[in-house]
Amino acid sequence: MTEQLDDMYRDIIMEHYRYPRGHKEISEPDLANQGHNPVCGDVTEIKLTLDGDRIEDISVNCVGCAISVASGSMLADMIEGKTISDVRKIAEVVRALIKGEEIDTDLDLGDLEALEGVRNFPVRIKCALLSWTTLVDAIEAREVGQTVEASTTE
Amino acid sequence: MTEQLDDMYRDIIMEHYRYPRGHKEISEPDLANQGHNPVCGDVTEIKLTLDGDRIEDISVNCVGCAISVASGSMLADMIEGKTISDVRKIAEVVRALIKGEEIDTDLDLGDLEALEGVRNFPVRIKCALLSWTTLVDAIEAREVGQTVEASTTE
Amino acid sequence: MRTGFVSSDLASGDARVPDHTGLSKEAINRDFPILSRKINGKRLVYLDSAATTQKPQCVIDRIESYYASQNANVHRGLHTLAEEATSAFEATRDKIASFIGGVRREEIIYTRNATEAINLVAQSWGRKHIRENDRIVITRMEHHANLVPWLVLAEETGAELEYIPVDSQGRLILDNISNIIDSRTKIVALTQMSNVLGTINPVDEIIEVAHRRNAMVLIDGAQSVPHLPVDVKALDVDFMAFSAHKMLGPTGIGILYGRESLLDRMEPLIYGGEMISEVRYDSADWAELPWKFEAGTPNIAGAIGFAPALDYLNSTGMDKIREHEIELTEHALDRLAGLKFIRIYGPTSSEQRGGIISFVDSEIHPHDLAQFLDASGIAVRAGHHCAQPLMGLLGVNSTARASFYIYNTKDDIDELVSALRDARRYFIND
Amino acid sequence: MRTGFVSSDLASGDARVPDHTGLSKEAINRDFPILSRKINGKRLVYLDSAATTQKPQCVIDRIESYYASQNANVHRGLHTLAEEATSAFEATRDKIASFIGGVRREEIIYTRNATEAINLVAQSWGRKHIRENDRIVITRMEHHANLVPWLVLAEETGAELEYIPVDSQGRLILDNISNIIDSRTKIVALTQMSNVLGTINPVDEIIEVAHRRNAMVLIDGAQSVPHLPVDVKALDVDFMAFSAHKMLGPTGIGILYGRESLLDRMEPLIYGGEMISEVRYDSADWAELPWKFEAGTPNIAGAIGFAPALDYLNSTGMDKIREHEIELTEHALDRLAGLKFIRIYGPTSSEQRGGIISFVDSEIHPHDLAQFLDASGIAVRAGHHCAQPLMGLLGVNSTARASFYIYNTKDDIDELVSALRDARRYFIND
Ligand SMILES: Cc1ncc(COP(=O)(O)O)c(C=O)c1O
Ligand SMILES: Cc1ncc(COP(=O)(O)O)c(C=O)c1O
Repeated sequence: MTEQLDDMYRDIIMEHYRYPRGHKEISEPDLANQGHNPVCGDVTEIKLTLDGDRIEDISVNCVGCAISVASGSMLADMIEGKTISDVRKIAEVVRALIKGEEIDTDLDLGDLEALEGVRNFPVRIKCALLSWTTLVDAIEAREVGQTVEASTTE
Repeated sequence: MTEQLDDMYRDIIMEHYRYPRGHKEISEPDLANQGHNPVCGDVTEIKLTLDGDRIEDISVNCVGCAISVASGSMLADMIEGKTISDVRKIAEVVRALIKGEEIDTDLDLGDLEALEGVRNFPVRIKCALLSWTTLVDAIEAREVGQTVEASTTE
Repeated sequence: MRTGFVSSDLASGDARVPDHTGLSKEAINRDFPILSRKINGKRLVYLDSAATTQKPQCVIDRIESYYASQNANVHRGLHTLAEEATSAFEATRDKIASFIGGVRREEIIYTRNATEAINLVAQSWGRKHIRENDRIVITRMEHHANLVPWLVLAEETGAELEYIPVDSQGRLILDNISNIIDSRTKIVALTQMSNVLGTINPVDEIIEVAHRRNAMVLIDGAQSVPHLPVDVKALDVDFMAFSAHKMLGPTGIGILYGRESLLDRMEPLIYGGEMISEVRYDSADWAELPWKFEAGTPNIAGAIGFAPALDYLNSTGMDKIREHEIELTEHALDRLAGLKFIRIYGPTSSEQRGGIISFVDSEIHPHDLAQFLDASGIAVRAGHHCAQPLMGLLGVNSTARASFYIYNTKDDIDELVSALRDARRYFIND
Repeated sequence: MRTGFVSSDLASGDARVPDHTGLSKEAINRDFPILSRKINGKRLVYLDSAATTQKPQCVIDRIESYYASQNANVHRGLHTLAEEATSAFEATRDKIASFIGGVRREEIIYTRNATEAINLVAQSWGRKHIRENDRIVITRMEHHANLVPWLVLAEETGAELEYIPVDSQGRLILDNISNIIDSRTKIVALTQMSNVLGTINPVDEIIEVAHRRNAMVLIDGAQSVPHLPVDVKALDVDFMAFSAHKMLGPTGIGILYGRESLLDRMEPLIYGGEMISEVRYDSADWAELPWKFEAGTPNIAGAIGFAPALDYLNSTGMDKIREHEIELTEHALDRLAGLKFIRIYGPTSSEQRGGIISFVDSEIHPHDLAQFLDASGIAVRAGHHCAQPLMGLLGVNSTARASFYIYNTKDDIDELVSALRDARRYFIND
């Protein structure tokens, strides 16, 4: 069963955890949100600038466990340069992957594939989803012309 | 175990149940009270006249199960002609007998001894006590110069 | 662990299905260990299932296996035991949601019992929505659990408590229903099956009338959910309450079903751990449904042990159970009609009633009768059955009550009938 | 049925008492079946007793024997099963009354858990006695169960919620106590032992101050009653709440102790069967104590299964248990102090604390740590332990927590310490 543990804490996850991408400041973001997981107190802050519908720059500052930090780092890696609608699709696929649900896609998830090990640890699913939920909430609020104050995984 | 049943429903109890003593009307009682057992709806009405401290006449009208009716009938039998303080003593001994508690007494309980079979049936103890509680409540209220409206076994 | 009937046993119609109900004596005796107990030297004839039902071995085993190998507090635990306990605890919720017609898991709240479930609605929903001069409608045949909370709410708020009357056969009188459920009526709360009379109420009709008036409807399903197929979606009911212990499950677990949109806007009744999302020294936010209403460590073993009870009922089939009980009830009504000294309350047609029969002997007090029956190994209840006001309507102080379930047989009823005759000899030399 | 230790095992000081505590490994492994479970191929090291404790075989057996041979609804039943169930159900109440110092049975109310017990006081007593500008005093180390109900009550009534502060070692700061508990203070509610820090609070001192101000005191005994000898009469406390599941007993049973004179004048929180003496269509009277507060069918199996847990604790001896836990705690503090990367919260002296140790690794998140420990068979909890505001005070988002009980040994602690080292290698190549 250390195998299952190893399957969650894959090298690639530990790598992102130790050296998280997107760990910077964006002073004038077009979109921003803070998410937290009240169960463990993990917090993530996401900011991004847009060029039309395309994500120009993104920062993810996440204080939390290996899984939530790595997932946020991979998010930053993955969505830079993508359009808003791409991001929504990706987020859906990532959610399915993490929850262990079947999903039909030809999307190349790259490093994100490594998150599939989380599915064996139900309590950790929220950790892996934290940054994604935070981002998607911000996007959805923007679409109806609102801004969000904060998101939680509860 | 029909023995235990027979031990509760002794002939003497069934006799009192079928032909309850004190089953009459007293129109101008010196003391009266109505008692009921909300668990089963049994009701007893006790009235008595006094000659000084001595019980001159008593009526017990009890609608209920064999045990509560028999116990009320025995009460009527037992206390006619006794003083109030005698009655209190008797009531205490009867209570102990029914509950199966030790009590040191040389009182001759007569028919009332038959109630001891009730101790094996905890739920029926309230039935056996109904009339006694009703009477004692009335006496105690009188001693502090009050009258009671009704008593319950709860 | 045994899991009770498997569907093939039922479908095959073979030797194990003698009563045409799928409920063979052998299976029943194997599955319900208490039935092999002797009471006063006699075989136990348990006719008190309306009070609480007996438990199949699979339920007992599951409680044991939980404590012996999975015990942990639920939610938030990262360790293996906590994950296993949590997933079993939540899996029962899914089973319940599908058992009552496929509602959402968020709509299933664990409580201690049906009583608490009804109180949750009366207090949380009621205090928010009931005002002076509003109307609360219940019936004259309610169990105290579905009467006292509304009595208290009416008193607190100044609302009117109105009763749907009951006829001499123990059926609701609905002639005047659209006057009773009027435009001031905010909620109608009624039992789907009377625990005294056995009456099955036409709740669908009443729900329709109530909804036309924009009134909510709470169904007390404590007696119906265990004995009838009940589909809350088809009924379109707003709230429903029932208890696990009356349907083969453990004690200490009740269920409130509530429409998500209603539960969402209700305040919790109990505050503490598990029901919060965030707590600060000066404020707190509530958790999502269903946990908002489940403060503190729940009855984990109770919830987990309820799952095999539902499996047992499902694999037997609620239709079969209903059929079986109709058969028993007809037999009982028939046999009891032969006893001239016994008076029966409630509807005479088995289609309008469940397997609950209240009766009195013309001369023997119900307490004495129950005591005598117990000496013969037969467990019935005697008293007001938590429906004191109804007793007044029936013109009695108490009744004896025999109630049936999955494990009862016609033999049980025959033994009851014969013991009722013996009682006459014992008490009045009849 | 096994009944755990018999006193002679303990008194004799023989080979079964290696730790000088009467808690031999063999007896423990025999008595707690879950301890022979393997987790991820490793021996289970259960260090999460502050969340819920494991159950001895005698408890599991009693629940089984109840369901398999005595199951019936309690109170009012005349038949044998009902009488047996009722008398066992009520016998547990007597045992509890004597376990906490010999109070009256009327003063022991069954609830679902400690949380509900506290809510009963906050809502029933609180709503009656707390007015605008009154003061409610709690501490900064309370579990949500003893915080949120008061927060809500303060908001409802306009009362002030005042906190007794906590120092850097996790002890209450009492210097200013007679200003905090002032003449407007109506109730002081505090835990006797912190479920995060392990701190044992000087409740006697606080009770004295409170009573001088005519304020009531509620003790949250959820962590203390299972681990310390507690005598509510000697403490002269007004209310105390605790949970069976944290002291070897079943889930779904909590206890409220309350002074009879206070309980007598409190209104019920839940209305229904069993809690009434008489019900009419337009009014109702409540039953006597303790039943006034126990509406509906209770968790019968839970109450009955709690009795052998109390027997087990009694025959082991609460003093011995405390001694054993001091020994474990000292060993743990000592060994953990050797790990430079581990920071421990709470008092450093084992006399001032119970066997609950919250800690963090300087670099590994508590969730990751707990997950890793689980892979080694070690169950600890990670999170805010239902004390979110306290986490803020400690300057962390969450901690890992190891907590001990009767069945833990020094070996368990040594395994924890060695796994904490392994975790460093695993996560940060340390
Ligand atoms: C100090 C304290 N109070 C109250 C509680 C609540 O106990 P329960 O969940 O059994 O209601 C707990 C248990 O987590 C606790 O540790
Ligand atoms: C119709 C009805 N409603 C409510 C209840 C209360 O159920 P519980 O005691 O499980 O809360 C009962 C059980 O006696 C019942 O028969």
